[in-house]
Amino acid sequence: MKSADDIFEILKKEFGDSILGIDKETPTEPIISVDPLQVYKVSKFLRENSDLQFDSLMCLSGVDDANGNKTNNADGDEIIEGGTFSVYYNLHSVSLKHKITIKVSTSRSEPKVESVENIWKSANWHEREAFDLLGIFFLNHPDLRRILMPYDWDEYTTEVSRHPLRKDYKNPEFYQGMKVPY
Amino acid sequence: MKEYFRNTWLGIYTVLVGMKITFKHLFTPAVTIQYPEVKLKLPERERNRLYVNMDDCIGCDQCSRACPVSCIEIETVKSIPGEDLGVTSNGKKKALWVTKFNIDFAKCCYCQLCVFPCPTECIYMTDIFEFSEYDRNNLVYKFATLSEEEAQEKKLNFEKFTAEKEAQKAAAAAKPKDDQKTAS
Amino acid sequence: MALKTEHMVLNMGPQHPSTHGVLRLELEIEGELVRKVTPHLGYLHRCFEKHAEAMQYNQVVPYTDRLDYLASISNNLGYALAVEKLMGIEVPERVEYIRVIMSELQRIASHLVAIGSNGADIGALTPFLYLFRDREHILSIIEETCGARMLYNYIWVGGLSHDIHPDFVRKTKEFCNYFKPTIVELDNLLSYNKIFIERTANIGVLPVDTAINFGASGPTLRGSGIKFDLRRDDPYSIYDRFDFEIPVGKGLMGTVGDCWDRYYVRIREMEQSLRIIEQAIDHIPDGDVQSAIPKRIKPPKGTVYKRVENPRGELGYFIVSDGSVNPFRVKVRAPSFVNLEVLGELCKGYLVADIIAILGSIDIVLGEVDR
Amino acid sequence: MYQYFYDLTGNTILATLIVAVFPLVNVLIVALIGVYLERKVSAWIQDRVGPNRTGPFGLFQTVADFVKMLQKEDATAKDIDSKLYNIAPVLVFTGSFAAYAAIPFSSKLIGSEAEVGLFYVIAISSLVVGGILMAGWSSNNKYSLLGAMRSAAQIISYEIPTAIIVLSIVMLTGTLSLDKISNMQTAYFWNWNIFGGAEFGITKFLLIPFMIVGFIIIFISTLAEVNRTPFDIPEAESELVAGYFTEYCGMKWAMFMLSEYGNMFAVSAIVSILFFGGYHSPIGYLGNTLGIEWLIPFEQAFWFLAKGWFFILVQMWLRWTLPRLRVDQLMSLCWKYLIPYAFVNLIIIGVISLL
Repeated sequence: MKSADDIFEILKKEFGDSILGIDKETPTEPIISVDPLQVYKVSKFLRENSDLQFDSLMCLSGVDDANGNKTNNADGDEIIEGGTFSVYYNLHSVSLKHKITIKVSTSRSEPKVESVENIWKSANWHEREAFDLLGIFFLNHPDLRRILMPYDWDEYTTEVSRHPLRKDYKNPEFYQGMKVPY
Repeated sequence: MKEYFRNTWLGIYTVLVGMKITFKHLFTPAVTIQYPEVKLKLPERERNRLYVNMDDCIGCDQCSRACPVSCIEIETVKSIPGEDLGVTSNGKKKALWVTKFNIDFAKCCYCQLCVFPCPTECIYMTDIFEFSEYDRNNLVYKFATLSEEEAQEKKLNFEKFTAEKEAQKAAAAAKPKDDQKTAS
Repeated sequence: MALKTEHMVLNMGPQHPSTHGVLRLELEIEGELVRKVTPHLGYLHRCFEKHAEAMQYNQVVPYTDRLDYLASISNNLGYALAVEKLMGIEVPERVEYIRVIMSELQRIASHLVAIGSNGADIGALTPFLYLFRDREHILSIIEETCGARMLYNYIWVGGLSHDIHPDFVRKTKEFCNYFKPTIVELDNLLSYNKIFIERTANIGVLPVDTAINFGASGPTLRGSGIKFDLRRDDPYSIYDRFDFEIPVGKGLMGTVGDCWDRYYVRIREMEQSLRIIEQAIDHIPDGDVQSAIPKRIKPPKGTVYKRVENPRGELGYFIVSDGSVNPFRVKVRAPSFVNLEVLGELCKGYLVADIIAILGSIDIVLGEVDR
Repeated sequence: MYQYFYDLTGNTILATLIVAVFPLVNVLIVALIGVYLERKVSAWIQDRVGPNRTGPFGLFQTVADFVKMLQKEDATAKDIDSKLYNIAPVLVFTGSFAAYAAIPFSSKLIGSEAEVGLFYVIAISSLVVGGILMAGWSSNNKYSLLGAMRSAAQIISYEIPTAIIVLSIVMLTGTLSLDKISNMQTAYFWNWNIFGGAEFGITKFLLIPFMIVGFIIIFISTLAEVNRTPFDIPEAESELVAGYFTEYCGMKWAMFMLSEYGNMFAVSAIVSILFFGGYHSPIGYLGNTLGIEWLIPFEQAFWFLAKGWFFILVQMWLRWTLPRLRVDQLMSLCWKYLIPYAFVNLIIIGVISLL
């Protein structure tokens, strides 16, 4: 049963600079932030290490931090430039009964995160959903396709309305001849 | 070989047990009720169609703000000081003409979030659940008691009243400037 | 020269009598043997997460009802606990007791639908109607308390929308005594029926490591023999005060972790829920259920992940709040969404008829899968 | 009966027509009451009320269904193999209706006293398989093809246990003609084959257990031949939507339903003839006691229909209790359980009949 600080110490000792820091003030749970392209190695370590044993990924959620600055793109829609997307991994160890949250933030222009699919199989669909709704690319994911939105959503939508959960999302006018706005 | 006979015996025995139970159910009376003739008595906290008691409504817009699907539209017009709008049942003096109070029951999700914040408890849920329509627009219920012309007339009064007030204010603003001029 | 054979792609499409909602399974079959199953989702996607970002905290509760519409009380409970943990609200005892009783009643009602439709998929239509007759009792008890039969909007952040109805306690006790013999009847009619056993034993065996690796939870995980129940291992509200054991698949009729085990775990779980209700029903303290409800819910800036034992598994809410009145991001970890991933692994090499039995035993609800 | 009408009318064609009309009327009545009874029995078993809106107690429900079927537009899928598609329902119906030629409704009312009646019935009822395969293949729908393949395997493999049990009965009675078999089980119920046949003596008591086993086997296998639960795999609602008749609607679909209920009655008639004394009443005839000679055939017809309907009710009762078997379990049940038991039963009955 390890507290968040010991886990952070172990990770810091193991990976050095790719662990960016621990954030304890914001309420309810301390969050360890990790460099997006090292997340695969860190997760493999988190799972294999004998006194960590995080064998079940509870939830993987992509969040649009919307911390860029607002500008207008070519055809006048208001979009957010810069800023980050972050992906939170809530991990839990069934055997040792401790929990930790890992945060990874990538830039908004070309969001790339290492996929943890072959460490925890349940991440497969969570990552596909994060890609589908937010547009975060997960490198070497077996089949990164849309999962919830219709498959041909890209043909009918402009750049701004491609991923619905982005803060600057705008409804497309028509989808296959059907009027989208209610 | 033993497994073979056990399977046959289990096969026959469990089928007969199942049949005994269904045979027993052949004679138990039906549990279902004949809906249109026999109606189920609904509990009094039932949440079906909303009803707004318009003479209690003070047009405070609390319910339309609380509604998650925003299916309540209210438009009000301020009353001129002279007019008397009557008093709500719990003694509050009404100050706004409610010209439009529409609830769109096609969008309403019957979550009862609008009933709690209402100060005069004029919006509450009845237990009527058979109000299906052929045309979706008929599901938009208009609760406002003012007819079209009255609403127009109230609006005109109010505009006229604000125009007069504007004029007086302008005049008042103009007057002190003269005083300053006169004073300086 | 080998005969060139091609797999026939059978489309168990969104409109099919036994896919528990609008799920499309693309089966690659060879004769009757299924080689590959690829589920296609998204037919019931109603953008719950986008809606939640535009609503205030208390307005999201009716939306959470519609996630897993067969167990809406535990959806509300999960969301309410998450926001309460974020704001650090302490809820009075009476609310805790009523929440436990209500979510256990809801668990029984949801298991009744799960077992009924699992039996109907395999062909036994009569138990389905008997179980719905029993479920009617629970729905009328809840309807008397909060006015709605399925989508309650009952558990709010910090309390409840209505206090329990005066004869709620009497009716629940009546239901407990009424329900015990019907479980025995169901056992004889379906559980030990040779044809039902033949159709479900040794079918869709979920080994332990794939279960944990795929993050399966709830009866699907416990069917494979792992004693993991959030009410016991990660206790929330006041579950640690009641003693109940966690039924686990033991492979009575075949290997551990087959369809029959998952089905049987659900029946024993219903009995355990009855035990919890009987322990809780007599000690409901009095008090005001709406005392701890904050006038204006404005949680501090931060994130929270709270999980609850929904009848289908581990339902988790990950809420990011930026200090304003509207939640910044609400992510729902739906148990059916994760359990459905196991289906691809589970269905290799079985017959078309088994796919239906396996899908019925995993018990998914598409409202929760597609959000 | 043919002779009676031939004397009446004089020319052969008219007489055969009248004789053929009797079973057709019976099939229609069976379908009419069968559909209604199916809904009512399932309702009572499931604590429901069942149809009660059309006419008193919902009696005209099947008539309403029939009218609905009539006025339904015969929508067919785009590229179906139209010739096979149209022949299939006719073939399936003739397959099940032709079995009535040899079935004696009463001593007077019998289609053709063919010497090889039983052999003819088993042969003709496998015509249905052809029809089902045609329906499944021609409706150009994967589910129908699957359903048709399953039902072909099922009906063919379940004919073997039926044939073996029929063989054991024929060994006992010595004749293949259904009329003679039922005549052998005259008078009271203890003379029925299920209780060891007519002659008194040690063989009668020895036969009883094997006759009961024979009855169970033939009842199960005829249940499978008619595609009734727990063997309704070809049209498994929860897997194959509706199996081979998914693409049919309107009158063509009604033909399939008609043949299903016709088949059900034919099958339960055969079982009652072989084991339960055909048209003989268990407690003697009123006609004899009162001395009215012409009443007996009507009484016999009544008892025959009563036994037929009793078995149909048992089939319905089974349908609403049991889940459905899988295709390979169905095959293993037939080949690994029913056929071995049937053979053993055959040998033992053969030995006993020699005593």
